[in-house]
Amino acid sequence: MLILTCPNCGIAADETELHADGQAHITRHGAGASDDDLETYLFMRNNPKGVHFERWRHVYGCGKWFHAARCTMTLEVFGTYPAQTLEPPKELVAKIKKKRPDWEGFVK
Amino acid sequence: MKRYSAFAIAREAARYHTGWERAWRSPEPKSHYDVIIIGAGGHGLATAYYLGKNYGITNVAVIEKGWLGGGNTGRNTTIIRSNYLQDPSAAIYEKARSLYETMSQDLNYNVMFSPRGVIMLAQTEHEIRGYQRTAHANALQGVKTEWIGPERVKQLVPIIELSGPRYPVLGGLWQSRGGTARHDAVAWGYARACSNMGMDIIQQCEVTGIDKSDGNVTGIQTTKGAIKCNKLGMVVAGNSGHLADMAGFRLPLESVALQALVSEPIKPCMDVVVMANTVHGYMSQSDKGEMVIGGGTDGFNNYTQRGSFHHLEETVRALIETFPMISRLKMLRHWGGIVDVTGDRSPIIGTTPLGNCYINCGWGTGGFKAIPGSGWAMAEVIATGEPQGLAAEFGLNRFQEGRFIDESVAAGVAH
Amino acid sequence: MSTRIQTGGRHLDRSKQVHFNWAGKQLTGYGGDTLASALLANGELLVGRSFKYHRARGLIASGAEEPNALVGLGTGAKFEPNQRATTTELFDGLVAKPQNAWPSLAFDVGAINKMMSRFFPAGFYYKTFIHPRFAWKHVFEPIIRKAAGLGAAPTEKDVDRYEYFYAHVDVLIIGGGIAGLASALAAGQAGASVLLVEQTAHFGGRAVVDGVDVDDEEAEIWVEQTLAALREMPNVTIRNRTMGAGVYDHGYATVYERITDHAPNMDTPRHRLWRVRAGRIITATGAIERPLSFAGNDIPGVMLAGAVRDYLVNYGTSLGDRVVIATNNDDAYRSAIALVEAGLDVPAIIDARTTADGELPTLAREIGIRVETGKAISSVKGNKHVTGVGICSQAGEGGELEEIKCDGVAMSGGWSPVVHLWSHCGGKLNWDADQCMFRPDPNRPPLGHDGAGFVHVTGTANGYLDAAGVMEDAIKIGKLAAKETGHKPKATKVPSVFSAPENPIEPIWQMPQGMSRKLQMKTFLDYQNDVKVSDVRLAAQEGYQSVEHTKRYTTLGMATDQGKLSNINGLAILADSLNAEIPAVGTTTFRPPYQPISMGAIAGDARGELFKPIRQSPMHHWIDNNGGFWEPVADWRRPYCFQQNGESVGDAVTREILNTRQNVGLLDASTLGKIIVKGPDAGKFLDMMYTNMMSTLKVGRCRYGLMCTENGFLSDDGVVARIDEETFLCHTTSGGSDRIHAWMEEWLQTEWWDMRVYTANATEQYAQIAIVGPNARKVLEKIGGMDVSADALPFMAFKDGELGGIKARPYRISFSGELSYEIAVPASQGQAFWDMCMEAGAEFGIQPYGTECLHVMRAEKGFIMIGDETDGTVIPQDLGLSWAVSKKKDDFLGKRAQQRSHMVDPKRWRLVGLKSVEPNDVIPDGAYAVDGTVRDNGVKHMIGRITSSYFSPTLNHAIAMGLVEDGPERMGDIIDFPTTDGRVIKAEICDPVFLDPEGTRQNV
Amino acid sequence: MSNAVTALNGAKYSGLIDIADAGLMGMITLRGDLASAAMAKVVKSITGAKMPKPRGVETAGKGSVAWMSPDELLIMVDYPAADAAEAKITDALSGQHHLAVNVSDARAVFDLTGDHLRDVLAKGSPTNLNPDALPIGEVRRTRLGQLAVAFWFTDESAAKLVCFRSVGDHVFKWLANAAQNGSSPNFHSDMR
Ligand SMILES: Cc1cc2nc3c(=O)[nH]c(=O)nc-3n(C[C@H](O)[C@H](O)[C@H](O)COP(=O)(O)OP(=O)(O)OC[C@H]3O[C@@H](n4cnc5c(N)ncnc54)[C@H](O)[C@@H]3O)c2cc1C
Ligand SMILES: NC(=O)c1ccc[n+]([C@@H]2O[C@H](COP(=O)([O-])OP(=O)(O)OC[C@H]3O[C@@H](n4cnc5c(N)ncnc54)[C@H](O)[C@@H]3O)[C@@H](O)[C@H]2O)c1
Ligand SMILES: Cc1cc2nc3c(=O)[nH]c(=O)nc-3n(C[C@H](O)[C@H](O)[C@H](O)COP(=O)(O)O)c2cc1C
Ligand SMILES: [Zn+2]
Repeated sequence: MLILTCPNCGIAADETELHADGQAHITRHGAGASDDDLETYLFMRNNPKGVHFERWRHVYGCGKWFHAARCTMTLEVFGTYPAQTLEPPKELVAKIKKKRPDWEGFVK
Repeated sequence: MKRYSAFAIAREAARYHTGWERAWRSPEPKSHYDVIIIGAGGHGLATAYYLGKNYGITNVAVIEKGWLGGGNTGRNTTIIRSNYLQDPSAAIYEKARSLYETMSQDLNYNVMFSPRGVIMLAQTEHEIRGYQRTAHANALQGVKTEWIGPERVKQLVPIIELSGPRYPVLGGLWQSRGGTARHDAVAWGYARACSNMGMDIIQQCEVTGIDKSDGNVTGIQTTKGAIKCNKLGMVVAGNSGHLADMAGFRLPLESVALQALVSEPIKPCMDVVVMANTVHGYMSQSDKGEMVIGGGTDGFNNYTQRGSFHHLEETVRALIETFPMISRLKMLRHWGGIVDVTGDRSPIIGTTPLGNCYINCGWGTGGFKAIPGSGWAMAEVIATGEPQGLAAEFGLNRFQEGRFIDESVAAGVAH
Repeated sequence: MSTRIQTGGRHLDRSKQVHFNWAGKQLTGYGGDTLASALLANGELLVGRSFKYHRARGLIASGAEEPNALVGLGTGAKFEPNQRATTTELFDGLVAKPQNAWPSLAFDVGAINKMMSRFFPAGFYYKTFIHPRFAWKHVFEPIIRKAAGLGAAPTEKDVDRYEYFYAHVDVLIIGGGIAGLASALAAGQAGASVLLVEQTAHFGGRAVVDGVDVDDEEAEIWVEQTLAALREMPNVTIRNRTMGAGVYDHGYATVYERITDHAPNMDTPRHRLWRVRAGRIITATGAIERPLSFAGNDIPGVMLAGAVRDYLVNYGTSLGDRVVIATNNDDAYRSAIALVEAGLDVPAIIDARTTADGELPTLAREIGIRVETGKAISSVKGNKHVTGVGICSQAGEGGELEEIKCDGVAMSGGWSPVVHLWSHCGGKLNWDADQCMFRPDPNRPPLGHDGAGFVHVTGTANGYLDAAGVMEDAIKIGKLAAKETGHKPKATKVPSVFSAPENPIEPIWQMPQGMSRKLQMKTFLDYQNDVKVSDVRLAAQEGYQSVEHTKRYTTLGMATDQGKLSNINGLAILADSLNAEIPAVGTTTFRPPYQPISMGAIAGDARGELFKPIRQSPMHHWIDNNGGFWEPVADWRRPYCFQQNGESVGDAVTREILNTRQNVGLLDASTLGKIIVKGPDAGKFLDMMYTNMMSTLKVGRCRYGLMCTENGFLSDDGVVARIDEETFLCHTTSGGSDRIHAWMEEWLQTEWWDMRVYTANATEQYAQIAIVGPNARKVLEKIGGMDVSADALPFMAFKDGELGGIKARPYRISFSGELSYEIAVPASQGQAFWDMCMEAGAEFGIQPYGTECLHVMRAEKGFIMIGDETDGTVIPQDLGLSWAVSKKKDDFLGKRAQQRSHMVDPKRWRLVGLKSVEPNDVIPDGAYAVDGTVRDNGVKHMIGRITSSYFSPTLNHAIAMGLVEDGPERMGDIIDFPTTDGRVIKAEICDPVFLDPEGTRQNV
Repeated sequence: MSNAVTALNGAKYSGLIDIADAGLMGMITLRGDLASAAMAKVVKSITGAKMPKPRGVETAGKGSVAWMSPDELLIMVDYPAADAAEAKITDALSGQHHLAVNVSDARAVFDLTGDHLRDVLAKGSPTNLNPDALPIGEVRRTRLGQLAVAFWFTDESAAKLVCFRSVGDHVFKWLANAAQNGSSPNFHSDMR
């Protein structure tokens, strides 16, 4: 039963107030995209054992989307940040690196 | 291998059962095998079994990071049915179901396949239409199913409440030869048969790397050292993404927790398996008497084999509405498994970007019932090197082509 | 024989007699009894039958760990199977009956299994019942099922209430023994908010039974004082009869409060399942005593030594007059001493250790008890109750040295910390070889959301067996938890605690050491599931060596007590069989709940009316009162039709269709989604959301639009109206409003956050009422207030104004092919407007109509319906809707996906109309068309399927829509639809627009 | 507007707490740049209240305003005043990107009073209802049972609760069930 702090409204929200929606920072490939890019966009997922960046919506709260960095093995939450960004904030990446020295770093 | 029988038990009883031999050997890995299968779940073991049985390939190792059958095969709600909508699904699940019918005899191990019948309840007009569609398709596919009305449902399941205030039971899709089997026994029976064919089942041995050369696999790295092979099959369910990562490719799937629970055992009160998909609950009663209950998946990636409690609430809530008498039963235990869910929620069986590496995954929430069919199909793919037969439509390429095998379309779910 | 004695009984209120019924007998106990203590006091030693062999079983324990004493409690709608007598408080009128025995507990037919037990070792069923094939299902399985199963299934609907409660605290403390109390005090004094829960009715745990002294007084006094102090603290909440059930990720815990189980007539919820979010959880859950593994250790009268003491001290009840003690540790001597002090006889203490010279053994000898060291129990005499024990040397193979007459055996194999809750969420254990126990490894705790450990264990649960150690540890842990949750612990004095010192335990995993397989077959590990030492050894021998395999092969620890007594003993035997160390074998996984919890509590209040919310339109009650036949549509209820005096549903639908086509009909369309999209980029945004062009829509006009997923599949449709230059109102399907609104927000927030667009879901702001039929305009003209003529309000336009004095926005849109207005009015005035329409329409033949009439009318016009013609795999092109898919736009959601090879495959099935050759033959929904060929695998080749099918009263003909291979190119062909009852229905492929293809009816 | 009715139609229940239909209330969803001066000004002129801080509710003579999300406010005025208020906002903010929608009819509003308020709400909402986590004057958008609601305390034993109109009936029944006498968990009410 996760608890995630919504960066938009500041509430530490219960998992049941949130909606999870998979991997974050996926590049949209629309009209004109190659078959490979389209397939990657729609289906291919990192699914890591370990650090994962993912999308959440505070659906029973402020209604806003945000991103979370979470470990899929321990469920530790490294941080949450607004969804309006193409990659995770630098400080967060540094913080994770410190906690998980073996982590390869953020890959899209 | 000594055969199991009532006579053998009587003989052993006389000497207080001191004479039974091991069900399977626990060998150390050899340096090379013709085929290595990663994952000693039902699918991996069945693949090995049919490699031996159908193709005579027995220089095979099945590598298991924990104890065999301890993945999802050891933690599922054991529902077996084949009334799937889409042709490729109906074909492989029906093959599996028919193999379950004779599995105890084939393996000389009682897997307790119990074709007690499965009802999928229709609780909305939409569901009625979906199931009628499936019934029509099944009739043409040669899968025996039947649409039944509420009275018949009540006859089959006397404890059901037909007129729930929210979702009355409007009928159901009934597969009389669906049912359950003893999940652990399926893994154990295959393991015993594989071991008996001379295959090595290596437990407590985790695969940590895949050795490659020129786009082919040469062997694997494990916690018990390096092992070489001519062909590699990956059959690791929830860990597929992780293994693919080691091998250097990505898969169109995500790993999430799916949960189940059992009640305390009670005397028999429900003879068939009931699935209520509108309200997300399914239930059967095991031979020991527990009500075995399955629920929904979590929305987030997770490898902990623990799920979130609120899914159990939802499931139990729904089932109490459907079976009011369970309100005063108690939950004995609940647990989770990590299931691999693909983009269209159907499995993947076939080739990979690596030449001699084959994959079988994506069974998600519903692959127990498929074990023998999947093993059969996967063995064919590995033996021939071609995605063909039952596996033909389940290749990875379907995602790029947009050729989905989507079972959710007719009010269907995968369990 | 067990009986009530004159003295003792801390929990008893001897002034209050309580009457209850056991197995049809009227018995009497005292206030404060548990069902178990009352049965014991009444000499009812035999309380159950085991699962597999139906062996006669007696009470073994006094608390949650009891495996045998499971009863059927209550009657009728309050009947509950498998209730533990030891955790059931006695109340007046309690009715309980034994389980798993037929015809009676004393004489059980199933007990025949016991005679045959040699043929039923672990896993025997995997090896037999294989032939003949059908026999498993028809012969063997039914027999096994009948024999298994414990309690009877309830038959009635539960009449009790249940509820949830969410609580946020700094520190949750589970267990109200001295450890829990001391931790609570320390954390509470530091200012942390604390919730302390104890599963039983009483606080104090073992220390008060064991004669521990705190600050030179009986522990009980300290317990009372501490409770009083805690009750004074506003930041501390205390609950008894409340069990820590499960520990989950991120500090979440389920806590099970049994509010009325001890007083079932209270008018409050029966159980309350707390969902606690705690900064830290402290488990102070004590320890559970282990049985000893000797032959006959399951015969009624064999009991845990600690339980013997509990019954004596807490309930003034003796197990028997002559109780032999069997032990491998000093603690059991406390029971011996307590029995003698109560005036009972202890013929001998059989201590398997070679020496026993600690303080307690010395005291025992001093008061005249015979102590035998290096000895073991070789057998237990008696059948339905103990009559004596045989003694042998522990080091040998079981040759009997002596028989000692007795009527009870108190055994102790040492204590296992209750580490369940620590382990639920991943806490790891270490094997403490000195104390023979698994104890929590503080370096590997369960990790919380911040990556730090969030569970602490304290007291005996943390491996401290001596009371002084418990107290010190508990205060330390209480302070630590407070500190970790941001509080400043105060310096406090640790009370001085005294309990008799103890010498070390010795690991004794079977008694005697060299017992034969034959004796092993009489030596029980898991009482409820009848798992014996021989079974575990057999599992090891057959290769089921992983502790998890052993568990599943033998069912060890899988009963309703989850192996609280048996798991450690079992894995020690397994380790021995494998020649492995105990820690190498490890434990099985601990899973919630700690003890079984009611399904009712898990479901909470969401039952009956509250099961799931039903969304109601503003006209809901009117519809309900006027013959509305409800159907669930997403979370709404919509009327399928309105039944008039006794007519059938089918007749009602026909009447509604004909009336609407001939006169005028009224439809509640309020459930349609209405989403407002506004901003300078609104047009651009909607051009991405819809397949067609929305930016070119003129103010005041409407356009039908399609939405697809990124996979190209049609997901919703609806009419879009342009309110002003920057504002659009998008209609969605009834089921789609929340989904589509969320979908729009998702794109705006997570992909195109640079677009200046705001959305709002205004679905429920409006009641939307459709007036449909040739007389529609007349009705509105009569209501008056706005010019609704064809010129003023042409087809596909809308207008703001007033109708009948109510602010209204009529849209000239039609889903039926008739002259039609959909009128949006404020929801609060929806009913008023509806009434106005009914009144004004009376002279024009107005009648309300439901969803089925709507469906048939739209099918007559060939309009698609999301969910009928679409199923998540259909693209607009399949449905002949290419006209609504813009070719001019660079991009829209789903565009690229629609270009994939499978999507442009000319063999995709496409929409056509289908007219049954036989006019009355309605093709069943979902039927597939075949061309007569059969594929290699025997499957009949399918070439299409029905998506909607109705009998059209307007055309007096069965009509259908369907997707057919090459369909649009095969107009006029007749194709076959086999039905599941073996018939074949023939239908002609035709245009899907069956009625008024020119649109003359709607465009007037 | 004499024929306007609320979804709750005057429903009342009395138990651990008193539950009452709060009647018709004018409500406007206002989205836009909450930092803009024009926004603060028009909010003030309509409600008399100042711009709320995140999660805050401000009340003054003419009405209230609640912070709903970083770009959304809920303006509360008398029911008959809502249309005019909406028009006024639209007018005042005409130059800047915003959205103002009258949602008065889309909601059901409850008045809740009584000492067991926090205990009753905590039967259905996973949010932290401790007074330090949810003080008077802060709005919480959360889940109650299976539904989205928003509530805020106006004093320690009084709160307003807003939900969608179509589920007003369900929320009422849920609250009445949770507020049955004798069923207080006494967590918030007794201990604090
Ligand atoms: C709660 C639950 C209920 C379910 N209910 C049903 C149902 O009713 N009916 C139904 O048909 N299906 C059901 N399923 C799905 C079904 O259990 C699975 O689809 C099926 O068991 C998958 O079998 P498998 O052999 O592919 O995977 P598994 O049994 O999971 O086997 C994979 C094995 O691979 C091993 N492995 C992983 N990584 C490595 C590595 N690096 N090295 C070595 N070994 C590795 C794992 O340890 C594991 O033993 C359910 C699943 C769950 C979790
Ligand atoms: N010398 C020995 O061999 C020995 C062995 C065991 C205990 N003891 C003595 O027992 C005392 C132990 O004190 P303690 O406080 O650590 O343990 P305790 O056993 O006295 O108290 C634990 C309490 O936790 C409760 N509990 C257990 N699981 C629970 C759950 N899931 N939810 C709610 N309540 C739960 C129990 O009902 C009990 O009241 C000390 O005096 C110690 O010396 C001694
Ligand atoms: C069909 C089925 C029936 C089960 N019945 C029981 C049972 O009667 N008692 C029990 O303790 N566990 C039962 N379990 C649960 C297992 O103990 C175990 O929790 C599950 O296999 C997952 O493994 P894990 O908990 O060790 O991770 C059952 C599991 C399944 C799949
Ligand atoms: Zn938020």
